[in-house]
Amino acid sequence: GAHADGKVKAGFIYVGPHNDGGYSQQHDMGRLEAQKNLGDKVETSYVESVPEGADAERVIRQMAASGANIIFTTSFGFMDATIKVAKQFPKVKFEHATGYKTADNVGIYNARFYEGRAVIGTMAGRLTKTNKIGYVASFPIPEVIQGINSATLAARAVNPNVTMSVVWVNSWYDPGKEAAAAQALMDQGVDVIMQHTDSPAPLQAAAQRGFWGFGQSGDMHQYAPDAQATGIVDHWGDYYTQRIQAVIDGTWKPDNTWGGFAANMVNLATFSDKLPADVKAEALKVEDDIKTGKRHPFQGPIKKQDGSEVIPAGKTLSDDELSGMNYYVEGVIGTIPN
Amino acid sequence: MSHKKVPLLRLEPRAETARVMVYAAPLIAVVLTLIGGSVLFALMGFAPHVALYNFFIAPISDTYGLSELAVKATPLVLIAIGLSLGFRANVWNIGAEGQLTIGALFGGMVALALNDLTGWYILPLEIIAGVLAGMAWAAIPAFLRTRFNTNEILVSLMLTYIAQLLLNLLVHGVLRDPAALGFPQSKAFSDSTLLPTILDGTRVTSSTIITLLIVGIAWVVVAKSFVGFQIRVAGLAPAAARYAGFRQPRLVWMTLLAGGGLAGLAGIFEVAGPIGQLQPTISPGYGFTAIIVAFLGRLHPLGILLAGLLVALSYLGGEAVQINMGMPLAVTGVFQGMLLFFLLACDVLVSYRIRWRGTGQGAVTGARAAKG
Amino acid sequence: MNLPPYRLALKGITKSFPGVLANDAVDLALQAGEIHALLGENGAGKSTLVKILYGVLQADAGEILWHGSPVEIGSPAAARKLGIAMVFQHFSLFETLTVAENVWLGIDKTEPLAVVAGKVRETSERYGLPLDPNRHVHELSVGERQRIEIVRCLLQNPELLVMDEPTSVLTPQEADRLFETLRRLAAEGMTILYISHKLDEIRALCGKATILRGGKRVAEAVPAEESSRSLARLMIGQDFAEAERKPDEGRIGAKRLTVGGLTIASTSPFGTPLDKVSFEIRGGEILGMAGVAGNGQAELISALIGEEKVPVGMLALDGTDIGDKGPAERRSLGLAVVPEERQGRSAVPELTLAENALLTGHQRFSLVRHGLVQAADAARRAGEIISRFAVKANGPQAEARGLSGGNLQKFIIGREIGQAPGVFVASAPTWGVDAGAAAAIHQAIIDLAATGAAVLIISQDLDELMVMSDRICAICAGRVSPAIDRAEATTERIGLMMGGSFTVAGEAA
Amino acid sequence: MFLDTTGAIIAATIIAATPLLLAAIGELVTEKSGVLNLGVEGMMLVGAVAGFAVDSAGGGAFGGLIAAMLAGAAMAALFGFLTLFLLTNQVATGLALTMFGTGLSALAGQGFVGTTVPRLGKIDIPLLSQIPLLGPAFFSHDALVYGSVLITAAVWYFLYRTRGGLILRAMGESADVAHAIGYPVIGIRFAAVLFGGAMAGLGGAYLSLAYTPLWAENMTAGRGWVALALVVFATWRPWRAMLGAYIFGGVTIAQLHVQGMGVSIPPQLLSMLPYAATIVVLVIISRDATRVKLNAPAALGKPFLPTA
Ligand SMILES: Nc1ncnc2c1ncn2[C@@H]1O[C@H](COP(=O)(O)OP(=O)(O)OP(=O)(O)O)[C@@H](O)[C@H]1O
Ligand SMILES: Nc1ncnc2c1ncn2[C@@H]1O[C@H](COP(=O)(O)OP(=O)(O)OP(=O)(O)O)[C@@H](O)[C@H]1O
Ligand SMILES: [Mg+2]
Ligand SMILES: [Mg+2]
Repeated sequence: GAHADGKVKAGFIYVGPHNDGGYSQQHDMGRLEAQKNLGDKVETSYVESVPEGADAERVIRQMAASGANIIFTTSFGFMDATIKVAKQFPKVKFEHATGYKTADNVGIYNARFYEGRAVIGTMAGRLTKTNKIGYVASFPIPEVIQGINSATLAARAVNPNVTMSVVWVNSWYDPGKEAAAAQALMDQGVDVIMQHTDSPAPLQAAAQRGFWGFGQSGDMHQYAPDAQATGIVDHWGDYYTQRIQAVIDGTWKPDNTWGGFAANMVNLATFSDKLPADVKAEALKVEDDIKTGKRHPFQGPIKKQDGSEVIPAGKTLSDDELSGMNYYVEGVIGTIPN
Repeated sequence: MSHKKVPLLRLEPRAETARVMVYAAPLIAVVLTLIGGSVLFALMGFAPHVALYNFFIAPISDTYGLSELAVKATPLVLIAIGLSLGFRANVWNIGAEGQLTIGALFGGMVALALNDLTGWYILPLEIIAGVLAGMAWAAIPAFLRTRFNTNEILVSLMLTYIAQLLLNLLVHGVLRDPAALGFPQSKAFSDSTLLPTILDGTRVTSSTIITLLIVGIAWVVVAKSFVGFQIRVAGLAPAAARYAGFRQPRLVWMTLLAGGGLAGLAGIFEVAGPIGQLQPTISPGYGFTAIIVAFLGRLHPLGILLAGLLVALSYLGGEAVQINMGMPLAVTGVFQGMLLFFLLACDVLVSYRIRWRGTGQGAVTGARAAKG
Repeated sequence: MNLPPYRLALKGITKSFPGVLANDAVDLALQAGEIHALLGENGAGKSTLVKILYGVLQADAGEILWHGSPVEIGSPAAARKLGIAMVFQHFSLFETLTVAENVWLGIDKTEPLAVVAGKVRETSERYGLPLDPNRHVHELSVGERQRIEIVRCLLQNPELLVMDEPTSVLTPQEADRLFETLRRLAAEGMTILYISHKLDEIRALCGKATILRGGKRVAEAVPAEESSRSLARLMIGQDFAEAERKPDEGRIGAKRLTVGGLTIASTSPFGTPLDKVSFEIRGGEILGMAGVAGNGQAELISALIGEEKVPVGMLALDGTDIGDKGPAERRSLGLAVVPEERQGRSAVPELTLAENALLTGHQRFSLVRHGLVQAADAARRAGEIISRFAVKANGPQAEARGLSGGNLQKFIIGREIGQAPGVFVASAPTWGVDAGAAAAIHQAIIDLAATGAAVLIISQDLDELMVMSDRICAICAGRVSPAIDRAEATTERIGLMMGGSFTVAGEAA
Repeated sequence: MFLDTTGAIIAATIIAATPLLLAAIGELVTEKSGVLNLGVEGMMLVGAVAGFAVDSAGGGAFGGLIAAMLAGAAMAALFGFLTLFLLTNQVATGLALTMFGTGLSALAGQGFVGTTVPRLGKIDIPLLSQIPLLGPAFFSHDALVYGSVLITAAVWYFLYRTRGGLILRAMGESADVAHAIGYPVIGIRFAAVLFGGAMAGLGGAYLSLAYTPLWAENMTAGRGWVALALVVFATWRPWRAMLGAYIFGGVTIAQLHVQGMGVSIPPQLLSMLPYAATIVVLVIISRDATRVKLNAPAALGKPFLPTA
């Protein structure tokens, strides 16, 4: 379904500013990468800071009506709006990130960020001197809990004395509060900071004390070149290129993509020059093992905090079990709110 | 303190409000905005006429666009009407956003509780729940102001944050749809709990009709009713209201409850209308924008209706220039601010005449004869 | 003419406000050591003229000569620098600041506050105007507040002191003391420009008078050679009927208003609580209540209006206890109360006269039906009031703020009297109102009493009380004296009562 | 360990409170002059971006702070022009200023996303910073923290110990009286509005240069509104504004610590705490109507037109 000028139009809907330095910016970089890869075959556009309310449906519809052939709606809150508009525009392809509802012309995609967290968890287990790792978290949804658990399991695999302290800041992006949360964790003896919020503030806070931190969403190297051990980078460029190419080729089908290292959807950020070589080597090995399937971040035996076993030795958690994760594994301090 | 110089610009009260200016002022403001906007767009490297077309014309050039204008304007107008009653009485409820949120939350909870039932009574029930919840949230500042003399601006504002956190807590918790894989959203509302659309292929629901009705009622209240008169007196001269025996606390309660109730109504209209479920974000700041709408409409129901449409259009326009021209949202934010400033500033012409230095002002020295 | 130049001369001062020519080519000349009166009806332009003189307003045209040379007075600071000081008609004091701070703000010398405080104490003592510089203004009586204004002026050793209606808030004794001070200042060479509606005072105090009418200077007179009535005639430009009270012929009817042991705290933190206030008024009777402002009048008025409820047994109207009834209910029972604040309390400046008629008249004029305002009826009622009380206004749709003080007061009195109340209470009904309008208001009240209504007039103006009242009492520090018959009342005796020398029945002396 | 943690909590509280304090002190002065500017959030954002821009363009931290104050003041000048000269409604104009500031800062900040500047440096006060507990808590901060306390003291001194302060308070008491005795009401109020804007800008720059040295859209995240609440909370008293800012900051920091210790209370409930606490204190404070009346600027929000 290309246009008269032979171009396929691809639209993107972002929940934040296109240059938020975090989640939405990574999607926008993916868009630009696809644009670069596909050249004149594609024309892309975006709408930024779309509220996850009644406005989303109108914007998506507007995008569809303005001639987009494929539309990527990049936040969970756009799910139902996407489904509704898709019904009205059966010829337009839709791709919704992080959700679970599909239709004949709606595919879904997400990244296995927890794979990255296994890598940084391993590094944190090695880097901590106090055996206390801190985690600045946004909202208690499965994706975030997966990350906390994955990191904790990996850290304890290399350093069984490690505990993980979690502070929920109840926001995806509030630099001030994220910084304060990281400070609070460090004041309580934590010396490695992880985060599942989008601003570089926790990383900067760690850097200020000379502690290690890990970036999130994008490469935050430039914010704290020494302190960012590495980070988890969302990488959508390949995926967007493939999907738009499929539209160009007329082979697009709704799909459910949940890709990690292997699919090149999760990358590691620049490693700090200050990082001990062995830690870096070990990290790269974990990445490689996960990529090649030699290792699964949720490899049994896995125990919950109360010591009960979720998954016995020799087994791994299924995708369904992962999607509904609502417990902490052993080593995480506290309980999940709610 | 030095010798007073004749100021460059000076306002002179008109003996009577200028009828012409009542209508001309907004037009002047729009013209100024078009000029200012053209400069802004040109500076940002966008063709001004294309941008202005996309801002003001493109969004409403088809029926669907018009219907979306109604969808966007409905909550703004509804809330602004409620707030304007309070503002007239010097009751400063700036927490409509919170009252909207609570209305949506409790109305939505009723909808969810009755989600599996069918019956004509379900929608009225959830709407009533939404209105009552909005009122209850506004009752807190009303109570604290009448009982403890506490400033309602701040209480209602603080309650907005609390309302949003409460909604967030519940959709992450007890209201979460178990099938949503842990994501923060409720079950989708069933058809019997959703407002039916009244125009095929659009999202316009009876909420728009009800809003128009409420505009009409508000007009009667404001312009014709004794209660409206009491509210006006309470705002203009509280001592006169006390003297006349218009019960101040009652007016505070009434206007806050009206404001909260209508904001709550807007909230339930949103979730039972275009949104269709409970989720962490319900309003993109309608409660705050409505305050400006109320003032742009000069606290008059019909003015508010027009102001609501204009402000709603500026949002649709902001989306259109992004999609069609790739203009960043930040530019449209600046443009919107400009529009508001011009509208507010031009209103001064209604009650004042602007005098520049040199016109109509004589110095004491020099026995120039001047006519009155 | 080889006389030294006038200390101050105004030539052809013209000032217009939208729709009004407030000063129309006014001339005025003042010499050293003279006390000069500026007279005129409400709205004649007196305040406007002195505000121009003091730099608060700028004239549209005209010339100011100070010691013979033209000057430009761009601001009050400039006026003060020349040696002009002014006491305003409406106090220009900041309530939450102290006396010393208020004075400090009003003078230009940048001495430290402590020094100013010392000077305040010293000057106030020297001129017999005692003041504590550290008290907050809101704690002070009206008389004390005025002292602040005067002391503030005196501290600048001005050559010209302008006073706009300074005595309307003073007891006769206080006023006498002020006159002494003024005479002394004049004797020391100060020029005093004095505005008042109290013509007796003018005749006693001022050597010369300039009379304004409709913004124009219409005459100059030597007050001592005129009668109050002739001065009033000059101001108004025609003769007017003075209010007349016929001798009491079987007027006194049944008790209509009974106040018994009224004891309430003040709602305002700086007010005066009422202490066992008791009096009663019969039908056809006018009771006058004298007192210096700030002695509980505000609280009494507020309690009578019903803004503040009072315990059972303290307030009865025609035998019905009204203590727990609100203002509207009391009004429908036939109680009408006019407080002294016109703009903002008994009338809303921004509203039209028709709407102001609605304010308190909605019940007894039945202007509301099914919750809706009957605008046409309200306009008709307002029109009636306007014509019956000769209110100068552009009809019922004129905004209240456009009326002069006297005309608005006539409208308000007319609105209340028009509702044919059984009990009528008015506080300072003719405060700041010119002689013609005052006479009209007095006559209307007298006529109302003649219909059998009970009337209470609370006022500081003893002349007014003497003319109107059957009996006179005084209020002081929240207590009300027993009433005496008018025949027994003398200025001295009432003055003493206003000062608190009286015994209430059942109390030790 | 306990001492360290306590000291650290206090230090974090002070840091979290500093942007609030700066903005609140500015607004306090503005309101004392009788003008209500609800645009604090917008002015903070513009200050934050201006400070960051100048610092990253090589102007240095000091240059950034100056720029932030100028930018905040420029926004305030816009507000002042509209409300004082054109008599627009202060509430509506303030809200519009926040909308405008949000857009303007986003536009101006586009080039700065993803960059950082050196964090405003800490200054350890000699000797004092060595004291256990107190040292790290109070005497090891960046210049702006000390600055905010000095500004509070200066504002207090100005308002209650100088003639200029008395004049400013008089403006808030009654513009008509002030005008009658000859003060240029609009000029003085305009100056107070500018000061409020400059302080809001400084508070914003504290976020973008010291607290989290970065620029992000909307990075003030509602702190401007909290600053507004603090002014009333403080009944327009500078030291109480500081106390209020520290209490608010303290509650915010404490809830993070509570979480870090593993106490599981829903974060939303904890996040409500500062707001709920503000309401409670507002109620307690305003019960004494007399006190509030004495401190509240009587002319707050009322338009003033000088007769000429
Ligand atoms: N600021 C103003 N704006 C418009 N009109 C004004 C203003 N001040 C005074 N006027 C009008 O100018 C005229 C003269 O007013 P002014 O106050 O000088 O009278 P006055 O002689 O002092 O009266 P009074 O005896 O009641 O004090 C009146 O008609 C008044 O309504
Ligand atoms: N320069 C200062 N340094 C330290 N503390 C001060 C200073 N100035 C005032 N304080 C104290 O800080 C507290 C708050 O001061 P603020 O001026 O805000 O209120 P206050 O005038 O003392 O209040 P109140 O009059 O109600 O007692 C008071 O206890 C005051 O004495
Ligand atoms: Mg006068
Ligand atoms: Mg103090």
